[in-house]
Amino acid sequence: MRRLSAHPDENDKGKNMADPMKIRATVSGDVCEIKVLMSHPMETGQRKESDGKLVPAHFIQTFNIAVNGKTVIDGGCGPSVSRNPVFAFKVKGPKAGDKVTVSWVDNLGEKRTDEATVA
Amino acid sequence: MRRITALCVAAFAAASMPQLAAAAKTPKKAATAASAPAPEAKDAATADFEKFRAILEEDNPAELFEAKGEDLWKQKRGPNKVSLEQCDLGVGPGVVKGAYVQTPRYFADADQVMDIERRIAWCMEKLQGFKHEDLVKKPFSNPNYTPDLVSLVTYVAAQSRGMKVAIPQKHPKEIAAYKIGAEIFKYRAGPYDFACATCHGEDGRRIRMQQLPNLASKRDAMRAYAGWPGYRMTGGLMHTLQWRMNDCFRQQRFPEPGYLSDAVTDLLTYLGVNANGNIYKGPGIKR
Amino acid sequence: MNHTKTLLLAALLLGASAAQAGDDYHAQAISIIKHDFHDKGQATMDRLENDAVQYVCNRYGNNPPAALAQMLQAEQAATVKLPPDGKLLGDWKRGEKLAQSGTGFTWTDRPGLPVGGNCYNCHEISPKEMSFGTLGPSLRNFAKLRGNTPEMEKYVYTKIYNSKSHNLCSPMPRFGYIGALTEQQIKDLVALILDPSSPANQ
Amino acid sequence: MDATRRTLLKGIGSTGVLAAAIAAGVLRPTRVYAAEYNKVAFEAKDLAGGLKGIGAASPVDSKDIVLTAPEIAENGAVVSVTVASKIPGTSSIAVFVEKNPMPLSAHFQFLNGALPEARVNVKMGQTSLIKAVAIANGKAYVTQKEVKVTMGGCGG
Repeated sequence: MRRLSAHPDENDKGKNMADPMKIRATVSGDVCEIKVLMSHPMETGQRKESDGKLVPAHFIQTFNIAVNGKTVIDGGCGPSVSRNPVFAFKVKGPKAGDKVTVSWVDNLGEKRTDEATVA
Repeated sequence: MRRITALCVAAFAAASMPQLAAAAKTPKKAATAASAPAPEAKDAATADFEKFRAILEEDNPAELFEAKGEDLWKQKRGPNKVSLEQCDLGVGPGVVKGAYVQTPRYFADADQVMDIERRIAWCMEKLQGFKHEDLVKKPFSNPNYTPDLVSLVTYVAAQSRGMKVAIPQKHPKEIAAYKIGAEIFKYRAGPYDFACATCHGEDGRRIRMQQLPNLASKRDAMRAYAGWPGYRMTGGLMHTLQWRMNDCFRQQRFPEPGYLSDAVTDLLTYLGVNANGNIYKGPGIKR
Repeated sequence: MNHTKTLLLAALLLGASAAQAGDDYHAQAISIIKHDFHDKGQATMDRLENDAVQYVCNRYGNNPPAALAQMLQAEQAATVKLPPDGKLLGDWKRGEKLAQSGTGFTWTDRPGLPVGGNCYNCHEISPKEMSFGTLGPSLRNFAKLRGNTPEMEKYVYTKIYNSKSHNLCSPMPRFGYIGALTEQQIKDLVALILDPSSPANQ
Repeated sequence: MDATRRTLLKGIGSTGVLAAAIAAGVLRPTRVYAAEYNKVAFEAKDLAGGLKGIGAASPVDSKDIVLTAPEIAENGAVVSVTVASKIPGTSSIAVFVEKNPMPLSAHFQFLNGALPEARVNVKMGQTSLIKAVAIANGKAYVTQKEVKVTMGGCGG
């Protein structure tokens, strides 16, 4: 994980994107709602900078959600998923204390994995 | 010719001649235009927006910035390698809870009224040793960059979730900030003759589909105060009220207000005090 | 009014009004703005200076005494340059495009590029455009409701050219007077509002 | 590994060998899927190509897919879409924005107790139909809703 820099300007230029995800997993009855917020620019490759230059595509392509190591969701994304994506799912079975692991891979090969505990 | 008229006008403006006083008693309503304004009843589109507001708020990426801000607040940073945990945001050194809803306020150590962003910057300078020039160089979020101050403000604001807005009006400088803010709010100038009040001085108006809060009224001032700092869907960027004021002046076709300047703090005091008494729900999501 | 007399009166009364306590915060606000703002792009500091209309509207909270308003409105009306060919109706299709655009004059707009009419920001016009503002009156069916006589054409042209000629403290910009829109562009907007074939009148 | 999963992988195109490896127990399916991006489907320039790419070439209209999206998007950059399938055996759900340059936005596969329901925010360049596709027991179903995208703000 990239540390936040000491100098306020150092984290410029698009390198500060792989910030931690925010994962929330809450059980009600026998269903667990899993919500994931990912920090990612999701650049389509069609947006232009103010100088007219195209910003290259940069987006999450696949992600995986597992509960106690067992995959519950396999996801694929195109560049049209909104910037800083949000996903919400429902899974039957998980209990408080179970471990939820989310990982994503983007088109440039960058990856990130975060964990949370079911509440 | 123009010059003469301006002086002539000044004469009228200052005059207390009886005929003018009489004329002033039967004022023409300023907004009276060619015909009656379009009905401002809540239209279907607005109702539909509101239906989806709850989901958008539930899924608000502002949480990502809140988490980042918390990290920044607690880390030892800057040339002095200290955290911000001794920063006094007006409710005691290190106290974050409730600080957002009680600023702008007067700070004796700075002998100034400061809004939250200005105060956090002040702490970054005085406690952590950051240089002022570096803090104000690139103050606003862009697609490649979120200033640390933006994340910090988001974190601090989130710690006032569910609390009542209670911006003090005790110190003479707090009172002056409010009154000057009110005047800046009304000041018309620029090529389009716009003031803040041109768009934000009446209830129930819209620009395009966008509802315009009337910042002079209690209920609407809260609508404007609420949801900032906000995650803006346009561009997907986190912004603070400092940015909101800046971009309003851009749209107003004014020159640029200084970041963390008195002018902006005064406006934020006006807005914030008008929202006093309402419950703040934390960082929001904006169009 | 005799100019010399006016100047004298002005000087006297200005001196007197400066002492008024109520103006204190207003004066402070102006000096703070002038201190705290700076040039950016085409948005330069001279924009903060008031002309006569702005001065009076600021001074009277947009409710100037009638006599003063009338005097200044007449002066504003005198700035309106009607097209020499006498034709006020342009092409509503071009007008519709212009009405949609809200660009121009901000510090992020490149100077010299065409400026938008900004119309839909504040007005309902064509029923096909549902995203319209309500800061100004609805202009839908304007010609149907108010006719499209040559007098009405002139009224609409004048209103767009210099809104302050009808209502001194109108919130609407003075598009022709400040050089934002050209004669042809204003004609196109007049057509959008008055041409019977314009969607605004369908 | 069940039949549904095989169908889905077949749709991906270049995964024949991988699918065989999974069937033979050499690779764990989740790892394969997570690493494998369905390029054909996501890069398809039209709806038909995208549908084909996920193995849903001619989906049948179904009222058992509940698609929740706004009538008018407050901002086309963030349009909240929720899809829930009541079709028994639903193994995956995909979201398409018909008029986007690449219509397929997202495709979710539900495993190990995940209910066939998903919420995602998508970008829309203009007013368009949103299509939600559910795949159940190798068959594809679809429902749709139009979402209007309007100009907002001061336009400057």
